[in-house]
Amino acid sequence: MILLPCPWCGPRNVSEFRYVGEPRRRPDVATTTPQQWRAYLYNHTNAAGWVREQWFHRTGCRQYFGAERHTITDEVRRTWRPEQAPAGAEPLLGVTDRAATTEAGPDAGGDVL
Amino acid sequence: MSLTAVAAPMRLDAQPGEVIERGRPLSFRWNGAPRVGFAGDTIASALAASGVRVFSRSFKYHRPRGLLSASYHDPGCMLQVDDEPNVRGAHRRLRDGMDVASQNTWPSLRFDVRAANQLVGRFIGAGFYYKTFMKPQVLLPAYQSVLKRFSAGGRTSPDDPRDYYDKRYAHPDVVVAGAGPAGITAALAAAESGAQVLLVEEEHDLGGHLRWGGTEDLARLHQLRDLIAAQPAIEVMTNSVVVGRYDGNWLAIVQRELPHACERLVKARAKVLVVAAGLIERPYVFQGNDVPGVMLSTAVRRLINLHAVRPGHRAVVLSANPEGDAAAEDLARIGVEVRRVLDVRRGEDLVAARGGGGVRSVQCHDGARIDCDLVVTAAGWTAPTSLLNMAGDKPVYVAEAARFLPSRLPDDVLPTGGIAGTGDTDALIAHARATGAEAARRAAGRGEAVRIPALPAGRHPEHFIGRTHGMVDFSEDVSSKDLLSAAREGYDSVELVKRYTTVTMGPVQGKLETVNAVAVLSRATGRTIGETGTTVWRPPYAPVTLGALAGRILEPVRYSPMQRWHEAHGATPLVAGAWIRPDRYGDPAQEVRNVRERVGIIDVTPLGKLDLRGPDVPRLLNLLYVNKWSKLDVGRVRYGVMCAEDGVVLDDGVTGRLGEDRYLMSTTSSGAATVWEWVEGWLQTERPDWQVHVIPMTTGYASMNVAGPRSRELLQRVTEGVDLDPEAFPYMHVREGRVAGVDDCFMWRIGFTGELSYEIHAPAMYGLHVWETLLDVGDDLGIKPFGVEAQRIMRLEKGHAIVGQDTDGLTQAFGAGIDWAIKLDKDDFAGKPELVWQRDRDDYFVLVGLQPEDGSVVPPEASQIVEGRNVIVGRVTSSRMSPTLGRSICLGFVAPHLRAAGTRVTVQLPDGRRITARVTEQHAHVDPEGVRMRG
Amino acid sequence: MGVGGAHDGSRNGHRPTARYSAFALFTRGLRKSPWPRAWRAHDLRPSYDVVIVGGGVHGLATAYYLAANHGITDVAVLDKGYIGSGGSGRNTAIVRSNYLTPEGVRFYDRSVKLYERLSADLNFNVMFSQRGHLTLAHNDSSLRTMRWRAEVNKLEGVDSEVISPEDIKRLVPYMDTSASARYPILGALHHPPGGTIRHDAVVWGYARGADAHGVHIHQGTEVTGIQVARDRVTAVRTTRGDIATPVVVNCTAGWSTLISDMVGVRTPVATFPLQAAVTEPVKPFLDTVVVSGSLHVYVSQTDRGELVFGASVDPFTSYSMRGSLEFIEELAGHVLALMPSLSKVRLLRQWAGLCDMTPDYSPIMGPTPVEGFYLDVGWGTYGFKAGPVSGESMAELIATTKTPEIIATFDLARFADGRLVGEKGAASVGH
Amino acid sequence: MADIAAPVARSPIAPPEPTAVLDGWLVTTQRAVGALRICDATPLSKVLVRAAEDGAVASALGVELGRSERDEHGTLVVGSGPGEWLLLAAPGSAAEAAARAPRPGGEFVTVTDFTHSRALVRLTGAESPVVLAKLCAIDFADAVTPNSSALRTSVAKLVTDVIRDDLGEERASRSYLLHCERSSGQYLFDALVDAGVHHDIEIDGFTASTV
Repeated sequence: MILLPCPWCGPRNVSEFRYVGEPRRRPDVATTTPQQWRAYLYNHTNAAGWVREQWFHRTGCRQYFGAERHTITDEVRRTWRPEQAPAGAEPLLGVTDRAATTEAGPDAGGDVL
Repeated sequence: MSLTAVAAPMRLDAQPGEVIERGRPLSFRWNGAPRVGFAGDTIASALAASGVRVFSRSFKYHRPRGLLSASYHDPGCMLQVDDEPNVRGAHRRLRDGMDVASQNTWPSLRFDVRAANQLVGRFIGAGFYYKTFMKPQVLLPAYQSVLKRFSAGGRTSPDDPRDYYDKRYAHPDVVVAGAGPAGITAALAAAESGAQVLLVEEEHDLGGHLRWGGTEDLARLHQLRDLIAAQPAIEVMTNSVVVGRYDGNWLAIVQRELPHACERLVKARAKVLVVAAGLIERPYVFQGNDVPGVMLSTAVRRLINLHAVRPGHRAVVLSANPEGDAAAEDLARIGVEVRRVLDVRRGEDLVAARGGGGVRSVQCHDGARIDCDLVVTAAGWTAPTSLLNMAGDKPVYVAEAARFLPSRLPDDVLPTGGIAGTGDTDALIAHARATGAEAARRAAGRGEAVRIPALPAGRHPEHFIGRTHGMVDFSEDVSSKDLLSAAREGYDSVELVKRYTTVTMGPVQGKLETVNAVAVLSRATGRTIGETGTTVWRPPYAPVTLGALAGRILEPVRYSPMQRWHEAHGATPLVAGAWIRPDRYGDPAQEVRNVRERVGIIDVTPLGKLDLRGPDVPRLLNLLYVNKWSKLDVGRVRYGVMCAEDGVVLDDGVTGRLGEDRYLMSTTSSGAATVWEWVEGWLQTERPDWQVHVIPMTTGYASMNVAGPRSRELLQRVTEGVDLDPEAFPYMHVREGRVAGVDDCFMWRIGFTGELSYEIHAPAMYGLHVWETLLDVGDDLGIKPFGVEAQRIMRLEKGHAIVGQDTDGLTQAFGAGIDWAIKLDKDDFAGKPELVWQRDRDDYFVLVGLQPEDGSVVPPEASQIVEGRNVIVGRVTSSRMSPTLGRSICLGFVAPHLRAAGTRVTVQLPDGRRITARVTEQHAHVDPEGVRMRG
Repeated sequence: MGVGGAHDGSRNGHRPTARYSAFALFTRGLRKSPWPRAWRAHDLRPSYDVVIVGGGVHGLATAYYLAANHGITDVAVLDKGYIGSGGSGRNTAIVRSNYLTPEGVRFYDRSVKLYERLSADLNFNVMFSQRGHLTLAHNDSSLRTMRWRAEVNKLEGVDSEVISPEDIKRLVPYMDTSASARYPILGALHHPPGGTIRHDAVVWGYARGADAHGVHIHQGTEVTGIQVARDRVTAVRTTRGDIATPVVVNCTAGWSTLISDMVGVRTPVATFPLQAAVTEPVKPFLDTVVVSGSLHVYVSQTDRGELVFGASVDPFTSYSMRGSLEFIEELAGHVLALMPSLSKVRLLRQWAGLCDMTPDYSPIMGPTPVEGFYLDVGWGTYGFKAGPVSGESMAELIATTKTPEIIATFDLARFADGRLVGEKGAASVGH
Repeated sequence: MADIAAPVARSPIAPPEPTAVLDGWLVTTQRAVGALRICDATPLSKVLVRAAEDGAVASALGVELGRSERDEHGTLVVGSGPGEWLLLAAPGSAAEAAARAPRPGGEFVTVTDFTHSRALVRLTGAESPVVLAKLCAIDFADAVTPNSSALRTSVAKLVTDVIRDDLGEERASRSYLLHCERSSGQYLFDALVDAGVHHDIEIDGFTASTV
């Protein structure tokens, strides 16, 4: 269980968080092309090494934040609030599940209204 | 002669370090026959004392197996105890009344028909099954059913109860894995330096090898135990194992046989882990090394000194180290005739052991053949580096010491004791003392580094395999010959040979056999042991019950304030994710009729509800929904559909404007959590400048829908402060007032059921009161509760789609048939570009209403709509028999060329029949004009 | 042009193999004569017609079918570790074809058909046991999805049917089918042709078969770069030297992004660990494969008696294969929710593999904008079961340069074009 | 208008018999005598304040994220999230507590009566950290989470605010308030009782002194 230092709550077990993904800039809706938009929807750098990504503290402060994690060691070397993104980082995006997910688990609400 | 002595012919007189309580005899059964032992005995020691030599049969060749290590990981001693399979008989303490049985025997331990496999051994070497039964294919199942009979495991039953298992978290500064002299010393040193310490020992008592040592060892043992007892900062766990070290020094510790629990999993976030796992004695590979009576020197010393059991009468000892010499001395002391000690350090060796059910003789390197019933080997030690490997270490092989040593570890893991190097007890203790102090310092994150003295690798003969072939993996029945032939066939890396022969993959998990396997492989390939390397050690270090891993059942369950009422009134429960809801109280069709004709009430508390406050809420709604929200007046509600950025329908619901800057958004029950995170995501990261507060209110309100032509009349009897006149409170409006004496209730006029209906949201603490009052006051109007099933029927009659049922993971908004709601002239909203492109494409399946021509047939949901033999052109997403229309009704997807009203489509039913259905004008089957709900 | 024309197809030379059979086992046992190597080691050649990156079931099957079906034998299969060291040796060896989309069903059904005759084709017993496969439905919506799958399967001629809790109890007496269970079982998709296979044997069988046709298998050979000139692949750089080649096939899993990055081909892949675990053996009691999508768990029992467990991928991307405690905790909880009487069974070992997930739970197969660079990636959690059909189709694609119909929907361009495959609905747990 | 009985407020946690109505709430009159006690404190008024993390409201309330303090009215002010405060007050006093919440001009602030939306449980006794350690990964040692600490985390797999609020003379009696969304209240209560069963946990009825 890796520890993720939430910028508000401090270090917590990673199971308290939802992994959101690599932040990507949302294209301008008025001018975007299908290629640009779908790259935004689907593409990842998927790097093996240090990556910047977005997390959500689901069972804590319920805030979105950024993190820099090494995808081979899972070491987290820093985290930041949306307004404190380090230089060069893509802004955090609230568009969390850019593409809809239909995955249903025990924690999903089920199938009725 | 006492009865006990008769029953236990191999029991010795009192030994100085014995752990048995001779005053507490225990009786148990062994393969059905009564036996006795003492408290403090292990099952195996009690059996050995009673003269049992053969405990099991081996996995493949069904060779008889006796004690080997007399420890937890003794491969020959996996037993069935009552309803528990695979009990480690050489570890589990005897309890009165235990029913113990050997496992891998058929029909009996003494006479095992499958032992015939021994005769055909040369034909069924490792991997033989890959080379036969290829053709004909039909033989394979027969072969597999034969193989199944050979399964070595114990027995389970579908009726076994789920026992009490437990878990807890811990936050120690320092965890010490292993409580031999080094572990104890490290724990003491860490505690003295101010650390909170957890000391974990796999055996039942602290002390490691001191326990079966001589007078001096025992004196030291008592001294260390006294120090531990006096140290309040150390929590001691015996019969417990650190089974895993995961990222972030997250440790899994299993405590066994607790007063209240079979096992408990302790999850410890240790600041520093000290690994003091000691050393495990390694078997020697030679012909006959698995014949009962061939034992490790530690097994012999445990039997004698801990359990006062005579391991044999005439012994031959192979010794490569002082511990082997000590075993020979122990044997001599208790009167075993030590017929020869073969000293490896002087070039002496053991060639073969002979015997069937027990060893009868050995052959020595000089040709001598010696009759004996006990062969003791002390060929060397394996460092159980599993926890170090899990921490990223790649231990290096040191040939002079014939062992692996730790190489590089993270700062929060420190090895000490025998696993870290070789030395006399004083040197090891000095190392442990420094290590404990340094662990405490690192845990505190301050202070000056403590210098840890280096431990030498030590010297030990490289004595892994003899001049004959023998067993390497005792639990998997893999011999050195098997490994050799596998390497010759090309399975010549350590991982390939493991996978091909299954060496190290059995219940002992490689602890006894890994290094020997590597030694055989390196000899076969001409590489050194260091070059060959070991397999990856994977967690857990010791097997853990599923019960302990699962712990108590912690699955959150959610109830509405009225759920107990539903249960008391005969509701059939429906599990809907975390919610338990009433599916029906009786006949759903009757419930539907009652709503359509009179009035019904349903509990819809699980509907997601977000209280949205602030001046920028309309902007937020415009961004999230595909439709427009800028001009929603106070007191009005509107239906909206949300899409994800890929244009796929995410959720739907109505949102009402309660006040100038206050809105209440409802979501589907299953989408409540997702939508909340979705909304927060946009606000926190994309639009942080907007002034909106989102307050989750799903269970703050008990929600109930009062539906039916008499609903207004009913509500007039209980509502204060709201004019219910249809002119004053029309359809798609919201009002706040007092219902059933409860203030601050919201009422929405919406019509999911298609009836005149009022959705009442009452503060949840009064939910049951409002519900009971409505039923009470409405009795003469014919009010009856209805469940989720009746609501599903009515919403389908009304043609209301359910997101996730009438849409799927690829349904973009136009495909849901809600073109009227999608406003592409808005500047922006989630998923807009995709919907613009979808509109232009016009090649997608679209949701339509469907009615089978034969109204008596209800095509099951997910029936496919087909053309030709098997071209799929749609599917039924929802279907029910409509009590209102007396015919079957559906919603379904159809291909673009079939979407026009009146089109006939072919539905293939699951039973293979095909029926025709007609595409209807609207989704709604009942009252498409909405007269009833607007009434 | 196919690549077979570049060289004499038999340059690497066939060799006689020692046929495996019960009789041969017997005679060799009598004579105590050892078996020859199942595949050979070679020096790295300076050039090959085809270089396949990844010595798992996909790479080896592609090599085997290139040689066996198309006579293209000047082929090198490179693996940075040992063969089968990636996903091929880490999966839970479940084979099935009960997918949701017609194209998915057809594709995996072809794989099942190839698996059924693979032991005979390869003269290597891969122990395919078609013991049946159950996917449990714990709620209305998953029951609906099961029926959806069953209906599509039947239309494609694949044996699948929705069965009742009573039928499930008959097949699996250990299952808690009571209505009071926290996650009650409402039904299941029963797929009789599904089952398990010995995953390593598939790898070794293909390796032995490819080797017999002259394919070079290079273990311990890591690709460090791929050279591209004028949008064409020209060479592969490895830790053991450079190889000139006009064709490179990316048959890796877990690390596929890194290989694709070498030629600048962007794929919508995210790599997630997938964990699995196995228990100590207990007497066999479970004849079918049991999957619960809602509980994220699947269970089968080996002939030796071990219970093999798998789950859905980890909650966040990672290239770590270290495994986690929370995985086995959750897994055990869900297994006991299904079969409460197994609380005393002990978990013996856990491990992890890497899965390249794509947005639509379907693979990416076919050519790329870089000529000569082919993709066979994005296999998510279902790569092993597709091994034979993928090898067969990739071989056909390389030999003919025409995309076979059976993989046409899995092209890379579908993401930019907005033509996602509809497999997602069925794939909350894809086993 | 029909003749309607006066509404009685109910907690989501079923009160064991015998019961009585206290401050308008149906509560058990059971009294615990043992050292480890669990009490359904849902009748307490709960008010949520949302405002800027570092604005005038924040300074007026004066309670940081992760801390709790009693104000001069005896209201427990909890820094429950970034820009989020939870006010816990005597039963029936939500309106007063809400009215007292600071509303400086110019700042966007929301004050919501949350009483009906949450369940609240109080766990008291020296062994309470041991019970919590079975359900929650947080370190409840004094050095890490001293009295008045507040945090939101997962307890028994449920999102829960845990507020350490020791009771009695010199605050010597270790006590925790656990606060979760209402529909899971019974589940949380049952999980705590289960975790405490081998520590002789007893159910204690709500009294005014529970505040």
